[in-house]
Amino acid sequence: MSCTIEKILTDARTLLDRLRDHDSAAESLIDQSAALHRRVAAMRQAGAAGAEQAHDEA
Amino acid sequence: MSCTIEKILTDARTLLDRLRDHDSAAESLIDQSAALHRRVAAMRQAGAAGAEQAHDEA
Amino acid sequence: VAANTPSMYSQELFQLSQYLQEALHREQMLEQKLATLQRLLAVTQEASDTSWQALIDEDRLLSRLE
Amino acid sequence: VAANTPSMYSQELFQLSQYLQEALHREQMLEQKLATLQRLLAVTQEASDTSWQALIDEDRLLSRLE
Repeated sequence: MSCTIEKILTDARTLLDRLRDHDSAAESLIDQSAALHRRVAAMRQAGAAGAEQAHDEA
Repeated sequence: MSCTIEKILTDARTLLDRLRDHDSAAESLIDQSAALHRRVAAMRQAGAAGAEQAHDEA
Repeated sequence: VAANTPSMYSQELFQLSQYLQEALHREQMLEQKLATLQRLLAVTQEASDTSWQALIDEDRLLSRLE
Repeated sequence: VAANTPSMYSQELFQLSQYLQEALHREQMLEQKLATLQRLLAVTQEASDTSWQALIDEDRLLSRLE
């Protein structure tokens, strides 16, 4: 049975290590989606500026 | 010490329940980001169609 | 009670208890990040609405010129 | 060996072992979804490049007309 407790400890350690890695992966996902948000917001602003200028010239 | 093993079992069960909930949350995130991808792809297509038509009329 | 305590396990149980506490904490941190992602994706989708609507309006206008 | 086996714990240890196996499996499923999210966000960013470049080009053209 001592091999069972050892296996349990190993599994718990593995789980903890994976959770750390994937917590870190989630941090990268936040960076990615923040970059995408900036892109979409910039496109909205550029589109609005173009429309405003076209209106001014009309 | 039996209270320790009970606490450990409770913590393990809690961890498992939370992992299930958050796996489900991650599924929703996939749906959200797929919808965003469709939006951005549609904008690309609509923008290209408009540019093509303006070119044809020029 | 002392007779029921398998002292050769007390070190393992302590370690196990520590791992699980830390795993629960780390899992909560991960969950917070997923919540942040949900909000970011939502505001990004909203931020694209105006541009998308403008492209639809432009498309409708151009198709009337055909 | 049998003398070292605290049989009052064998049921708990079995249950614990089951929970951890299932938690590891579920965590792997979660990780797969995070990997999918990474790819989706990347293709979405790429899909916006053309539109973004067109807006920049249009903006430069319009500023020459001013």
